[in-house]
Amino acid sequence: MAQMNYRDAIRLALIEELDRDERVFLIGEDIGRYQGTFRVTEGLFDKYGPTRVIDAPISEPGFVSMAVGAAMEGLKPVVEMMTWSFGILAMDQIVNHAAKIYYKSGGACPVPMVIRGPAGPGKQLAAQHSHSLETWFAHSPGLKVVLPSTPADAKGLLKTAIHDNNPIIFMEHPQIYGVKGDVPEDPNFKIPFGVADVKREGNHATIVTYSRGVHLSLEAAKQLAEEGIEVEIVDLRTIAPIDMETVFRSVAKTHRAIVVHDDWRFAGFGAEIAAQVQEYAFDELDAPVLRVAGADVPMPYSRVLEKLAVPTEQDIAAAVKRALA
Amino acid sequence: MAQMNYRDAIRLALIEELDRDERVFLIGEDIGRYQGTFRVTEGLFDKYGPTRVIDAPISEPGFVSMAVGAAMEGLKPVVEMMTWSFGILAMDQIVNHAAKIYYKSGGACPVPMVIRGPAGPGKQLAAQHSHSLETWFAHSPGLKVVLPSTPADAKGLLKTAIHDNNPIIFMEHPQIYGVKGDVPEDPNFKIPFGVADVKREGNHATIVTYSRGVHLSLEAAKQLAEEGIEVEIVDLRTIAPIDMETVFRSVAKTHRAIVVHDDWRFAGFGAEIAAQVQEYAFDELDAPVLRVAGADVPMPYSRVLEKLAVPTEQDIAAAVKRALA
Amino acid sequence: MLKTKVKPKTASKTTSKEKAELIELYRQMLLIRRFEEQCNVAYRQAKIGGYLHLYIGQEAVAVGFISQLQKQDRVVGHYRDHGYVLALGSDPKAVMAELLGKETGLCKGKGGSMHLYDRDKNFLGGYGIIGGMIGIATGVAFKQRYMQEDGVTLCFFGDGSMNAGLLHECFNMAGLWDLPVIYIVENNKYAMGTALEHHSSETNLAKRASVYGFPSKQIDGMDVLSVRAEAREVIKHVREKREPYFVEAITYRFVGHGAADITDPGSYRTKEELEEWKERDPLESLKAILVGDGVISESELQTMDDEIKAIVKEAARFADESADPPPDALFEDVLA
Amino acid sequence: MLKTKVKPKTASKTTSKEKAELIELYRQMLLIRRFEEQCNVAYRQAKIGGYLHLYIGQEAVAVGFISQLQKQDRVVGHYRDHGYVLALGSDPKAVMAELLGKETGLCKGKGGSMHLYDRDKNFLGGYGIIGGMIGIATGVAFKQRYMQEDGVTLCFFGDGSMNAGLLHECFNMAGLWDLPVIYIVENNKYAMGTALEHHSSETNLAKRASVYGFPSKQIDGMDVLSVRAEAREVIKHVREKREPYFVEAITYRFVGHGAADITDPGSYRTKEELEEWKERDPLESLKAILVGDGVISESELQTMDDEIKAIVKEAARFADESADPPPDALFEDVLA
Ligand SMILES: Cc1ncc(C[n+]2csc(CCOP(=O)(O)OP(=O)(O)O)c2C)c(N)n1
Ligand SMILES: Cc1ncc(C[n+]2csc(CCOP(=O)(O)OP(=O)(O)O)c2C)c(N)n1
Ligand SMILES: [Mg+2]
Ligand SMILES: [Mg+2]
Repeated sequence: MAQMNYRDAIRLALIEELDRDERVFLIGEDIGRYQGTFRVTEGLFDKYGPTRVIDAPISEPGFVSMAVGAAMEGLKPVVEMMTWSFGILAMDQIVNHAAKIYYKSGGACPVPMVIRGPAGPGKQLAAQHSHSLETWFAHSPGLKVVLPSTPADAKGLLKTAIHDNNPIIFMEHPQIYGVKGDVPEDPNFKIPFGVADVKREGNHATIVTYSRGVHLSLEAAKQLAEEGIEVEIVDLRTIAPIDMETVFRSVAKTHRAIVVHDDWRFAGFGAEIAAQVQEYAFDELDAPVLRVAGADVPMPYSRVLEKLAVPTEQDIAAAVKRALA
Repeated sequence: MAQMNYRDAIRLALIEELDRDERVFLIGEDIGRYQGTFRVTEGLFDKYGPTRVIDAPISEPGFVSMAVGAAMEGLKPVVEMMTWSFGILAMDQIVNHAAKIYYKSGGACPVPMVIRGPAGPGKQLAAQHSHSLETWFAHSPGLKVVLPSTPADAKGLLKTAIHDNNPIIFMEHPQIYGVKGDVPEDPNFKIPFGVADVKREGNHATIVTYSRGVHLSLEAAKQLAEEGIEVEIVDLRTIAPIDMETVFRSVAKTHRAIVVHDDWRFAGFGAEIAAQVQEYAFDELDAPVLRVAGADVPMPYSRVLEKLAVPTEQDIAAAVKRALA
Repeated sequence: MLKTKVKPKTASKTTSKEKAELIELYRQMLLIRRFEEQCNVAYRQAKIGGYLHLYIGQEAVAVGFISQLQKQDRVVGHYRDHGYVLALGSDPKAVMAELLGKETGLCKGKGGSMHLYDRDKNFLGGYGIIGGMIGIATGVAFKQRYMQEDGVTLCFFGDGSMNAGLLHECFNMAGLWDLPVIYIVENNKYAMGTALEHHSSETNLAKRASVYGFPSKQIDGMDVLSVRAEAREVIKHVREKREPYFVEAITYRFVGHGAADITDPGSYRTKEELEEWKERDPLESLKAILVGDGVISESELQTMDDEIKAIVKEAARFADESADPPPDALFEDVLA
Repeated sequence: MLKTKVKPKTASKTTSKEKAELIELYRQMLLIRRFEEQCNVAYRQAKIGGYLHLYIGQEAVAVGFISQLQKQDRVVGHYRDHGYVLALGSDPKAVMAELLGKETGLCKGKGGSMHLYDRDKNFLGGYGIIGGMIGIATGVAFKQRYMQEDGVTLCFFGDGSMNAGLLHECFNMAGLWDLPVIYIVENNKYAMGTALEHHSSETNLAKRASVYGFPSKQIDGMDVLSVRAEAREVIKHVREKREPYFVEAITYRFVGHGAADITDPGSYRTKEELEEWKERDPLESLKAILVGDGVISESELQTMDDEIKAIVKEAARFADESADPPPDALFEDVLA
């Protein structure tokens, strides 16, 4: 175990995989000489050189689809999306190529690749750079979607992602790169997909969340605990595949559920959780499933407006109380 | 009133608008000399010439963003997406430009444009050409999303779309272009957005749907009626803005709701309906909201597999019975 | 009318090996022609659904190029892809079964006409999205370079793809990183119903592709001997120099854009233009040379045609009699 | 080191109108320089958040081109956009207020540095997505042609945009339909930390853009007089001939890619290279000519600088004292 931040944990996973398998290579904008916009790949260009750590032109569709072709032939590309907002340009390559080639080839051509990078608001990056896109990807069959909240999860899940034989959407959060935690240094440490992690136990209400939402929820839980309300926090970690069993188990105990995410509320991923909980745990529910999510607006630049556009601890605490009322 | 099919009703709306306003122009692949892949624009190139009816190169991002710029300066582009599956290539232009410019310019630059074309499965077009993408667009603020089910709705809603001052996602369905119905010929006939239409009344269960789902549901309703089950069918017509009032009113009467759509089930639009109904009509529900939706797989080519991948009347009837059980 | 200025070359028919090769070129083109004709029939019988794009008229391009490949090479194509797999030696039965959506098909009935795959024959897919195949092929060539192999990758697509942004992005990367990929545009003058001069600001496509730091040239795509000679040179260049190459093959399709096409000829091209190009039928040209030079006789050709018709008929029968995929197949192959 | 070969031209300073114009060019460049310096201060004070890209070093490009526009013309730019609006005459107070996210800002605080808009001054937006501005500008020029107006549209972007597929698609359409758009690439040698030769297979960008059926040229972007002379000619050409034009302005940024950039100089470019380019500072060059030729005196320039500093200070004060947008603003302007 070593203490390190989320950013360094991701880098450690990359280093271990670059060392383990020569077919693993990194590609993305400014990941090399510039050391990465969020410095996740710092030092790797010097260590592995331009063949393994490739500075790409500003051509997201181009280098993503190139990675797809390379993956079909057995390489293991790990693509950095400088931010997932730029992933919007590569939707066709991701959703209509990477995700479908295995199926349309009748199982002949797996596409083992990872696309990773930050997604989410909170840095005043305004309308065009603040997307959380997990809902779009989770909606599209053929992809796995990973959203780690802690350094250890980030490392363990990224390792699993690179070992997986499918296209993996790996979403980091710009606001938690600096968060610290214990991280296993064992290069065999991996966290399986589709296994939620209960980050806090409690009896009164279940919060279902992932990524930054976990940290917000833990904060809210502290406040609530002072008022005698004990929430259980289920960190999904991967939303495709999704571990609904853990959610249902928790709801069977608490009878209340609140979903928390940064992404827009309307037709957001919270709706899927709500729909499943009410469908499969209808009789367990003492109150409707509530959603605490991003406001349905393009992200404003203004600091004060941005704060209003994203979920806060207060919003979560208020929703929990509403569910308990 | 005139009897005409869905395709001709759309064309009629285009003709009326081309005649009314010289700022209206059509652009898309093969809409001119080739007469349109689904023949919606048949004859319009001959009638209006290459300035008003423009054959575009295969450059979806290019001509969509060009239309955005033209719209900002006061033209009224009506873009044809040959199929909405190709709209995936233009997601950035639609979601990160068209939909956000009004907001990020602080209200200075509206973007009045329509993007229309077929979306949905059923023609054995396989994995890359069979998308229903309404969920992605509904999730993205700054867009209005329209999915007409009948010729009259198609005409009335397309007129409203062209008069609107925002970017409009207008999704036709390849399987209903030939469906006939009465269509008002009055050029002032328009149907407002955000007003659902009850296509059938009933007391036992509410089916919430749109586009092809309406026709399937009407078929299912006939079968169910023979067994004494009377369903109410709410055709949303537009999913953004959405008329949840009509849905809640119906559920308050029937106490059961089933959502039907072609799009993938997981994190699909049905989840939003389910989430809202359980949240705002929790005490009205006698059973969970159920979803009848596309299978979560890339669309297979095989005719028999494709049939299994999309909702059928039987699926709907079975879901209604489950809700009533 | 845009027609190539490259003159068809005559063959050197000195050796018996060379004779056999010439006959094989003809045989492959004929197989494609007869196969496509059968597809058209099956489409009219509603056995084939969805979109069906036939390769009739363009056979020389695939056959000429693919004849020069080695086993470490790879091929990627757009949706008009039957010609590629047949030239690569895929089993016509499995191809036809795929077109009928049967479980014995190349892709178990899941891909269909636009999405053939045959890994054993080095075909890494037909793609339905304009531009898509260019990204895939660039990645396949990237792997060849990354692993320091000596293979090359052929990427076939239509003139309509020239306007896809992805092409520009991939050409730049291929040029930047010296990837061993050969981009072959089959310029058949039309993207669906839109003529080249209505979709491309520069109608000389070899010129359009000349600004990415690698060579490009125009060739006659109607003459298989000319294609083969050019292909030999281009493939050798790329295999040795390890850099991309762009080839514009001037060709023409003798059939509608898709089998469902009811506006052709007429709405976007004339019957006269079509007839004029049919005079350059790649099969007829080669046949004239072969027979004229005594490489093969008319009656031997007739025998060949009968054999090929039998192969195609057998493929049709096989496809007809094969089973549909079982219901469980729906949820298989979503994830690896 | 890639440096332009175009030689700076000296000015003809015969008339008092011309003298006033020269002084105005200098004044605008100085306003941009001082404004950007103030932005940097405000960023360090954490008053400006998000991404902040300064125009220091590149002032001659915007000022030279924009000086030649008429009121029916339009401008669209990428995210490094302060220079464009200031050259177009936007109120520095409203610009600074926008950067501080205040309700008195150009976009009510919703856009921020990367997304300035000023319709009254014909600025149709800064865009944060590489390539995005090219589509918008092409559409704006499409409207000018569609309505048969005689305006032209300037579109500014960086060398990194050359690799965006959207550029290729738009250049083709602009060439195909003869749109009156002038694409101006500010080639400052780097896209963030990636040097031109590492991102572009062809480093002569004018050549790269030469295959879409419209003219292209390289100009010296460090010398405002040279830019102005070229701009006059190019704009006249496009206004009259109604066809697109591509201009590669060779320039250099004297500051990091973004104000937060901690790797520059050092990780991707050298201090020496930076210093060498700083010797070609567009302000210093013009100043030398103006003073040398007696167009303006050193002390008049000092007065000008004092005035501009006062304007910038006033803008900073205005921005500081302006109110944040009210909470209700969050849900306003989503739909028109
Ligand atoms: C991105 C995208 N846009 C549109 C289409 C629809 N489409 C299919 S084929 C075609 C024409 C392509 O023409 P070309 O590339 O010249 O190939 P050809 O059919 O002539 O062989 C079009 C527009 C598509 N498949 N993908
Ligand atoms: C589609 C997209 N990809 C990546 C980025 C991130 N990004 C912002 S600026 C930049 C470099 C652009 O360089 P250049 O175009 O040369 O302009 P300069 O900054 O030199 O003015 C990058 C990669 C982006 N904004 N949009
Ligand atoms: Mg073609
Ligand atoms: Mg640059």
